[in-house]
Amino acid sequence: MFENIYPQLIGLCAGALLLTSALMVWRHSLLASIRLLALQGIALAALVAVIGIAEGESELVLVSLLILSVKGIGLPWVLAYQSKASIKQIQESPRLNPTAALLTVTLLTILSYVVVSRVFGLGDSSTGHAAPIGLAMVLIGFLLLISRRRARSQLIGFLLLDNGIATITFLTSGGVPILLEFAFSLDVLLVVLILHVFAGRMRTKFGGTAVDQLRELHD
Amino acid sequence: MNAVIIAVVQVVLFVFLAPVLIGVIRQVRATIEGRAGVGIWQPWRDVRKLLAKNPVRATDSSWMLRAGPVALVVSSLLLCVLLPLVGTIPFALVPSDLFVIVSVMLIGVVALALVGLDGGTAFGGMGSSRHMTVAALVEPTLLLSIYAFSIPAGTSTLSVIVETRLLSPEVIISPVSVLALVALSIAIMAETARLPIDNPGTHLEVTMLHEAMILEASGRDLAWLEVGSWLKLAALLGLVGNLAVPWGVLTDFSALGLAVGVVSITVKVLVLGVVLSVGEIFLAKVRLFQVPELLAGSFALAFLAVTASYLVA
Amino acid sequence: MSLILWIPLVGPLALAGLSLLPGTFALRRFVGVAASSAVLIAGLLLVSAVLNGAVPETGGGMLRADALSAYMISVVGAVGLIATWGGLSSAASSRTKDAASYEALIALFLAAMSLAVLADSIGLMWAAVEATTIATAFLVGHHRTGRSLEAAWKYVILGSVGVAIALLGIGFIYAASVGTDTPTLSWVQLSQSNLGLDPALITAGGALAVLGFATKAGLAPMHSWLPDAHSQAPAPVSGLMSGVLLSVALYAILRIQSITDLVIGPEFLRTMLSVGGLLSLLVAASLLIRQRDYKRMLAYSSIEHMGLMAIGVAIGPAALPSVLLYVLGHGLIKATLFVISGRILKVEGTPLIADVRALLVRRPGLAVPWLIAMAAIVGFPPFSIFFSEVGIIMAGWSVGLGGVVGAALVLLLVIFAAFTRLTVQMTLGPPANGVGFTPDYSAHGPRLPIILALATTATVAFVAEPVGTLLLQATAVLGGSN
Amino acid sequence: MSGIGAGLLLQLGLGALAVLTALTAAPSLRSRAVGILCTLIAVIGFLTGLGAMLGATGGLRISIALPIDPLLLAPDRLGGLFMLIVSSVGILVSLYSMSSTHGPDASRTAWVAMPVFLVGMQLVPAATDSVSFLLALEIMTLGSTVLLLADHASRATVASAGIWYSAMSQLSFFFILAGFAVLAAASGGTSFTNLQEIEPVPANVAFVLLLLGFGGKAELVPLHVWVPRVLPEAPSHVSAAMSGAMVKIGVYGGLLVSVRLLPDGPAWWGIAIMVVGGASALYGILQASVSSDLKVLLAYSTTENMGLVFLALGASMLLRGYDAQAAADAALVAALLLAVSHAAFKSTLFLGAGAIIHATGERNLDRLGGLGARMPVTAAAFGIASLGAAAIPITSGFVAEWMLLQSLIHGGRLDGAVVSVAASVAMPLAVAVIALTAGLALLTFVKAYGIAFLARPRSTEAAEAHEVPPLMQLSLVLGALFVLALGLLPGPIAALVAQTVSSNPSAAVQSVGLGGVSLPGIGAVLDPLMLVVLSVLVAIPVIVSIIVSALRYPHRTVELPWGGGGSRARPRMQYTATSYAEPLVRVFDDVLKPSRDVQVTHVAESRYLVERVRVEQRVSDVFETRLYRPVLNLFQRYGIVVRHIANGSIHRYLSYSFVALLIVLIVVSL
Repeated sequence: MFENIYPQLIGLCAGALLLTSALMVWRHSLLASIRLLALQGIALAALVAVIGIAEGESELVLVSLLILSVKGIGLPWVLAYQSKASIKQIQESPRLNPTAALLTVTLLTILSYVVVSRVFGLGDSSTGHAAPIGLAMVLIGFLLLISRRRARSQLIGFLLLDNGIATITFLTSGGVPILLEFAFSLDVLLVVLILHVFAGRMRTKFGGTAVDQLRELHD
Repeated sequence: MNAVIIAVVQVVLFVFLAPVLIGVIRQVRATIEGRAGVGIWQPWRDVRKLLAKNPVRATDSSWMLRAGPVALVVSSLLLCVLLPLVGTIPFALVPSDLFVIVSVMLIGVVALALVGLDGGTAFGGMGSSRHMTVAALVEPTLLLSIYAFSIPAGTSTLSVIVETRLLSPEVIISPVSVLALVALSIAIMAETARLPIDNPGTHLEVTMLHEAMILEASGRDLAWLEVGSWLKLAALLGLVGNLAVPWGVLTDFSALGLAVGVVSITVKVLVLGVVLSVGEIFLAKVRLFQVPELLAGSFALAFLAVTASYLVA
Repeated sequence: MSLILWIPLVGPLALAGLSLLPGTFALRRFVGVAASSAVLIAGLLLVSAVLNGAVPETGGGMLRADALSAYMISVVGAVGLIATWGGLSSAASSRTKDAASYEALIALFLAAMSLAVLADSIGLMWAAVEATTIATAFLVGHHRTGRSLEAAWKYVILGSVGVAIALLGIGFIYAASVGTDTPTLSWVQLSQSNLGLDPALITAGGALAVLGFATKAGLAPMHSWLPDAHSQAPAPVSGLMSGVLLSVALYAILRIQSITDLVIGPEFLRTMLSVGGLLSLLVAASLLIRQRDYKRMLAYSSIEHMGLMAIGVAIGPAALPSVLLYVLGHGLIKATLFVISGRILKVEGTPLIADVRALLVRRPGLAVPWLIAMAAIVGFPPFSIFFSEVGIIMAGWSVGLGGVVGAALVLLLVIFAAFTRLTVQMTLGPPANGVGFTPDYSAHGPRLPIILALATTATVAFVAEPVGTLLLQATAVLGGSN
Repeated sequence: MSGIGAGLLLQLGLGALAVLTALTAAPSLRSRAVGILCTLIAVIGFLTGLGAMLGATGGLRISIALPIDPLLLAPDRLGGLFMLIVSSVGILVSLYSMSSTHGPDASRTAWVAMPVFLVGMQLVPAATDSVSFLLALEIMTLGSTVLLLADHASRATVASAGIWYSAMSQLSFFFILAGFAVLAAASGGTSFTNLQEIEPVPANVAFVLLLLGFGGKAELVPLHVWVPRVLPEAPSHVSAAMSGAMVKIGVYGGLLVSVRLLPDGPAWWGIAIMVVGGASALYGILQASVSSDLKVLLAYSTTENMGLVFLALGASMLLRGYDAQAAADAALVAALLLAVSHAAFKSTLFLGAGAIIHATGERNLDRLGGLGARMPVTAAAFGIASLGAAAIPITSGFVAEWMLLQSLIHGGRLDGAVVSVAASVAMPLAVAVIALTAGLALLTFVKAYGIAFLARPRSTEAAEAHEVPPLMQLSLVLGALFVLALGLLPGPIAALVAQTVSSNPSAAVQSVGLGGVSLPGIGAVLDPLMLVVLSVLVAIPVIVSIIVSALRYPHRTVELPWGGGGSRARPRMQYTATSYAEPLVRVFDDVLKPSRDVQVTHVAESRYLVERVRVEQRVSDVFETRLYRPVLNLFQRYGIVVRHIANGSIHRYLSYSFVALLIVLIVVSL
């Protein structure tokens, strides 16, 4: 019974991931982005859980719980850790207008399909079909990094990129050994914390977190 | 041994001949110009007079003012020793190699230039500067014409060259040889400060080269300087004569041959002197900064001579 | 034997903890020195072990020290020692809270780099490399000025994004190993020739991993963080980053290369690394011509040298001994230069080349070592960088990369000229204010580390035994049969 | 260990000792102590080189950490010869510097660099593999750079000279490195000895690269631009060492390539070398002849002499190609003799210039004059060396040029038949170039000697000059004696030199008569001593008569005998060096492109009366202004524009990474 809905489930999760990524590019409100990020974390955790159940690996289920706690709840909470009132006002004014951005998103998605098809060969496995989504998320995350002006929006981009990588690794190789998975998550967590601290310092020093005012160091 | 005898004869002959040559040149010129002239022995008298005066020297002048004239004379005398004028029997170890001869001549040039500078006046420096410039620009013509002469003989040893021309006269009138001879003559005119490069007659600062250098010299210094340049002129004219008309030069030693050689070279030199002075009457001195053009022309001749002798022969 | 492997990890961590304890002001300033000495000693022990044919292993095969790792860990220790010792802070300044965290982070940084070179697993190594970013983030931002904050932000974002790309690549490689029946991330197993890994995956994985680690190695076009971070970090930190962090990333690239060469042959990475190396040289040359800041000048010189090393890696086994020798020479000299630059910055109070004039007349105590180290870094003998460069160039022609090497030489000439000009502007010439000054002969800090570093680089190239053997063994580890 | 090896090791040891002494000795003792050690180093080098030149084998093996052939220092005969040349100059310079150095020239740094420079220079010819060659070369460059910069604190020009010098040396170093790399790649080893046959393409590439590299070391056009800046700015004993010895390393490299590494190349190699050499000779002497700065003059004349050496080298390659063996050997020996004699006279000239500076503090000929009476020894030495530079008989320069000319005029045809059109055009052109060069050299050195040492002093400094200390005089005299010895006994020396390059030396040159030289293959003989004897013989009567008349009519000395007609002829009305060269400047206006500016100040009352006319004429190096400057300015502008790639925007930096990522992705999926 599970076997025949398994592909649908995979497809669903992957679709959710891609959708959330695209929405992140579209929406400019920081709060919305953070919420989307949380959704994406949950979707990723679900994906891992599905794969784990399908492969019958209890280890993967553990991992999915880890992901849920870190990506789904922990990081978004950290990002949103601020009086909701102030965070509502924060509107991103991106360097790239939404239409162009969304068009780029589609292009990047197509590119990732091409690449993955060449690298993995379009195997009949549903995971193989879903894998391009991960690469697309990586590229979209990069796009966010390039196009967002605010520190924490860049942070979100970075996290999106990271989710993408996680998605790919899970879809292609059923995840790396559990110990390393911990290490990776820890690293990401620390990086995000550090960036968060820096963003705080930035606000105290420059009275704002607009990254593109960091132009003092140049040749 | 024979070489020594010939050398001695040549030196003695030319020491006697050189002033006479100058006298002849001046006398011919005077006669053609309709002046009485002073006779061909005047240079002798001048030298004797100068030798019998106390030279006047500047306090700042160095030993160069004394040594320079000697060096000039010695270099000219060496020319008389080395060149095949009377006979073509060279020394074993110092054959009359044309490159050596040219550089021996250059010793005299340098000595004269330094004497000019040593005077410590504007004139001396000016003359010396112009003199050296001309000498520098003449060098290529000189060496290339030598090169051209050396090709048929297969050596740069002058006595051999003269002998080859003696044995096979058709070489002489070959275009190559004619070109080379003309180039060499122009070079020699420049080296010996004759018209059209320099005017030995005047003391006008715009024209002076040679005279400007010896302006500060006096007494025996001046005398030796004059003698030196006269000897040089005579010897080089003798060379041209033997290259153009090698007959009469002594090739294997004999008393009679020696006499013939002496007479023939005397005649050649004096005839050339007459030709020279006649020519100089119809020539005007060119401007200093047209001299390079003249020399460039002669260089072109010499270069043509060499390459032609390769590609024709 | 295998316990030695734990020293460079546990030692620094313990010292880091110590420095965080209250009431350790007196000892605190020596934490960095002690940590790097621990690493150095462990490295030398491992080297001797390796030279005796042993390959220490522990932690269930997670930690492993073959010739290459042993060499790298000693380099980390040596350079760390020079940088920390040379930048030893004054007793007074070490009483603050900042100083504690500073020393602790230095120790942490050393531990992370040691782990990176000792790990026998790409994954663990990746984690360690990322850990170095985490450890150095606050070190770069140590001064808490706006500029250092900016540098730190750029460093962390660019660095971790790059390393994330590497992670993607590693994921592909792992996928390839999953494709075979033995899923693994261990060097030793991945670099067995009979594994039958999927070429397409390895190509993609290798390319992405190299691209990612190239970011940490400061290769163009991923280099952008480097000049800012190096110019803003405290001098010892800049020395450590430029001296070894870059090389550790290069070590990662070497390991990846040893895997891909077996599966898809050297051509692909050779092209990629040649392009990267030449680009780095080009960037360094272009931005050195009219450089204004002497710490940035040193940073770009690091990019240049990493570029040349990358070309050496591209050339392959024929050049690898030179590259490894290069790592040591460049590390020591660059650490020295950064230490001295820190002292110049302290006494002159300006990072601008235009404001530092006639240093040789005014401050011989700083200018003389500065000039000697400069001579060493531009590749004058007897310093070992000369031999490394000559070795790489010669090897390049012998494997048919003549075009690449030739282009590299052209760029190196531009770099040399620019470098000479800038150095001369700083040090030589008559003092501006004419008379009325007394030459300052003090070195403004410990002299011994600088002398040690210069002496080592001047002599190491002539020590055929054991250095030569070690380099050969390390090359052999990477599948080179030179 | 063989004698050669011991000698090399001893040089290294003494070098280290000298460095230590320089670091530790008290300033008062430093110059003496280190100077003596440097002399020792040079003497050891001299002996080692002599041994190697006479065929002693053996060497020194240094193993390094890289897996390439170990460094091997084992000079062959040719290397020995050049070791000899270099170290002879080293002896002169060390002796001289002991008493000449003072102030910054005698600083600790300078004295540390001196032995390094000497040892490096003496070890280059000993190298028998490319890596040790490059090693010694770079050590030499390092030492000379430091020495050059000795005086940086007092003159700002020194620093820029240093930049030029190091950049240009690095350029030639890279050329040489690349050339050796090509050779090593083709022959599978860095050692010179096991070079097997190399196919044409890499051989051509290597030849061009090495020619450029060594041409730069040998100050050939157009890589000579550092010369007129560096040699004048360096302390004089250093310029003497650079021009007398270091430049010979470039010549050695040229010979190494053409004789040992890449023999029997195609004809165009020889022609290329001849063209480069000829151009350098002409351009160098032209610049020298119009220069009024004594040391700049000497610097450019170095370019000229090296040009002649390479001209001879190229001619010999060309002739060997047409197997005109005798002429080829003669040309090669001529090249070596030119190098040897240049080492002798040019180092003496630079030391003499140093003496002048030491005595007057003046380098500018226009402010010198009348030094002959004030510094007789210097004047004599400088004079003899100038004769050598002007290639006047009985000096070293003459023999060499004579031999070169002989080989050229006999090279055109082989037993009656023209060897080739190329040769029959190249040879006359070469002769013409040599001739013009010789003529201009004559003028140059007449000017240098005459203006500096003759006539009346043109400045108070010159008027108050005094002779230099004895040690400096000693080395000057030694140098002059070298010049004379080489000129008077060319036979034995030429025979000795021929052994180093010719398989069958006795066929190339033989020693005849009183140290005379003969070229059997050509049939030309030259015996300077006989020439001297002859001239003495003819001189005797002249001298006698002069003495007689001097006794009878003693000369009078007055302040100003004729004054060229005027009674107010002041010293500053004399011809200066600038005015001396004026005709040449006009003749070669198109080549030299001089910049003149004439300022005429009129008297206030009338514009027809002139109060003062000020003429300034500057002759700059055409290659620098027309070739190097534009390129450098281009680089500067580029350097400013390109800053935008690092404009500080993190978004831009991220997009670099992003684009790189996309490119990689696309590439892997292709």
